[in-house]
Amino acid sequence: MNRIITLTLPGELVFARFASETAAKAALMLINSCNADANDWKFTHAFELAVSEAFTNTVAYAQKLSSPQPVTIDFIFESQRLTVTIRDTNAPFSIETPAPEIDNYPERGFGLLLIRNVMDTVTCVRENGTNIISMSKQL
Amino acid sequence: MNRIITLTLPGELVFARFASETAAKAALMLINSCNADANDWKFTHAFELAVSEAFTNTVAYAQKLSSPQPVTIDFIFESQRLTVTIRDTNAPFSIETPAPEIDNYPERGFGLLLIRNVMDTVTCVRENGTNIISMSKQL
Amino acid sequence: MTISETTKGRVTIVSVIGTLEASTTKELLKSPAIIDPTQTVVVDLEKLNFLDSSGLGALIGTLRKKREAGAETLISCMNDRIRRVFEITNAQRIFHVFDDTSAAVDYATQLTSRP
Amino acid sequence: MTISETTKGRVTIVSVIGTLEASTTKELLKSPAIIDPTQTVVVDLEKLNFLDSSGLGALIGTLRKKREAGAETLISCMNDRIRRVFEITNAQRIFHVFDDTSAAVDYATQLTSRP
Ligand SMILES: Nc1ncnc2c1ncn2[C@@H]1O[C@H](COP(=O)(O)OP(=O)(O)O)[C@@H](O)[C@H]1O
Ligand SMILES: Nc1ncnc2c1ncn2[C@@H]1O[C@H](COP(=O)(O)OP(=O)(O)O)[C@@H](O)[C@H]1O
Repeated sequence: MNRIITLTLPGELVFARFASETAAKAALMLINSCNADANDWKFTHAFELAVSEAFTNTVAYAQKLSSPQPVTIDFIFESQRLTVTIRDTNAPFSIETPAPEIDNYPERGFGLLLIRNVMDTVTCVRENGTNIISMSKQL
Repeated sequence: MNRIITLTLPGELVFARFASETAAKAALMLINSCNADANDWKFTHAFELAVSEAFTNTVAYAQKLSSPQPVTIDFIFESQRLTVTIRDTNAPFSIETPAPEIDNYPERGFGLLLIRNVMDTVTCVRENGTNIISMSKQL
Repeated sequence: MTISETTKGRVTIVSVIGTLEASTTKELLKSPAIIDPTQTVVVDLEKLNFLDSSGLGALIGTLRKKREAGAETLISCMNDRIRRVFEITNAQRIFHVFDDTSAAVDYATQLTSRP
Repeated sequence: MTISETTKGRVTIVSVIGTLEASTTKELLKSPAIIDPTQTVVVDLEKLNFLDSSGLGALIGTLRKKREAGAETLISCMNDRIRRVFEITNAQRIFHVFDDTSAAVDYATQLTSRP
């Protein structure tokens, strides 16, 4: 049976850490439920980092409305796999956007690179004006 | 502006700790946002304990359905106050149910007592077959 | 949540590490020194960082079974968060509670050497 | 997230404690030794337990401003989680990274005493 945790947060940067800590906890739960090696910090950290990046982007590139819109994050547990899905109604973008050249001292542009590197599978589909970002990793 | 965090978890006891840790984190966020004394462990612990009790009850006294129903928890931030609301479709019960006499070595019956003691205000309203438990505490 | 048992003469120290709530009490109740009703135990809570009423219920049930069999359940090293649960429920009235595990072991050893 | 600054001769050690992400980078950027572009700093990350691309961006911006002013930003004591971010982004190529803060301070002191 698949299990789902859904977290809805105010769309404000101050809640990014709440999102990323929850992601780390979800990853740890999957590790425990599979009796997998909890010392494999890379799995937990992958979700902590990817959710921090994705949540921050969702908030940072939100349309400027009078008040920030809530952001909903789904954590889907399959037998050995955790998938995180975040939706937003921002402008479309490519999940493959390349990172900038480090030698130019860029102060941004590394979020999607980090997500792609720490996850097994990352997709972003556009559906009815919504970006659906899915990030998934096998234990 | 009020802020709301909503967490939906599978209605299984193994997720009780997820719920109570999230409650502790929400309490800590309120403390930080108010620049209140983060060393006041009692505020954080009150939410951790009350949510552990309320979530466990919601799951333990759920109607036996083929598969457990999701449980939704709302955390509502007001200026100096945090309110947690949990809903279930269980049988009605009284939030004032007295605890048993300790000298009889009772193995249960302390959950609501603990909730009432650590919170400022606790209510349980029955609406259209739903119990709405609200637990609230001022910083 | 992890349980470790250490034997000191006739007394067993049961250290509970982590959290004791609805989903973890069964671990405690599977522990050999807890199962055996005649075994006097000191439950060392120094590394317990969370206890709720389900966890407390498991400790009270253990106490009752052991007392019925003439043995004891002593508690040591509660932190403030655990103590709060004992105080609200009045559980500190039925348990022998010690700040220090070795003092609890000494006391338990005396109890078990009574005729 | 907390920043503490310690002066060692011409070098300031900036210790970053907690997490460095979108909502906390402004704290770092308000720190006097970070603001002053001519001040060479060793950023001690021993007690940093989380860094994301926003935090890294703040470190890179600091490095750029200081290099433009002839000063340096050195990094010490990254844990594995922080190192992973530096490696994926190639940031370890533009920063001087040290395992040990005092080695970083020694190196920075030599840099600042060049004519
Ligand atoms: N959720 C999003 N909504 C809209 N645009 C996005 C989103 N995520 C990423 N982008 C676009 O992709 C670009 C690259 O994102 P990223 O690698 O995270 O770097 P950064 O956000 O630091 O610029 C962003 O500059 C933005 O234009
Ligand atoms: N969410 C709930 N749904 C249905 N009944 C409940 C709920 N919460 C509490 N109760 C009722 O109130 C009683 C007292 O609850 P509590 O003090 O938590 O003790 P315990 O659950 O250990 O019996 C329970 O035995 C149950 O009958």
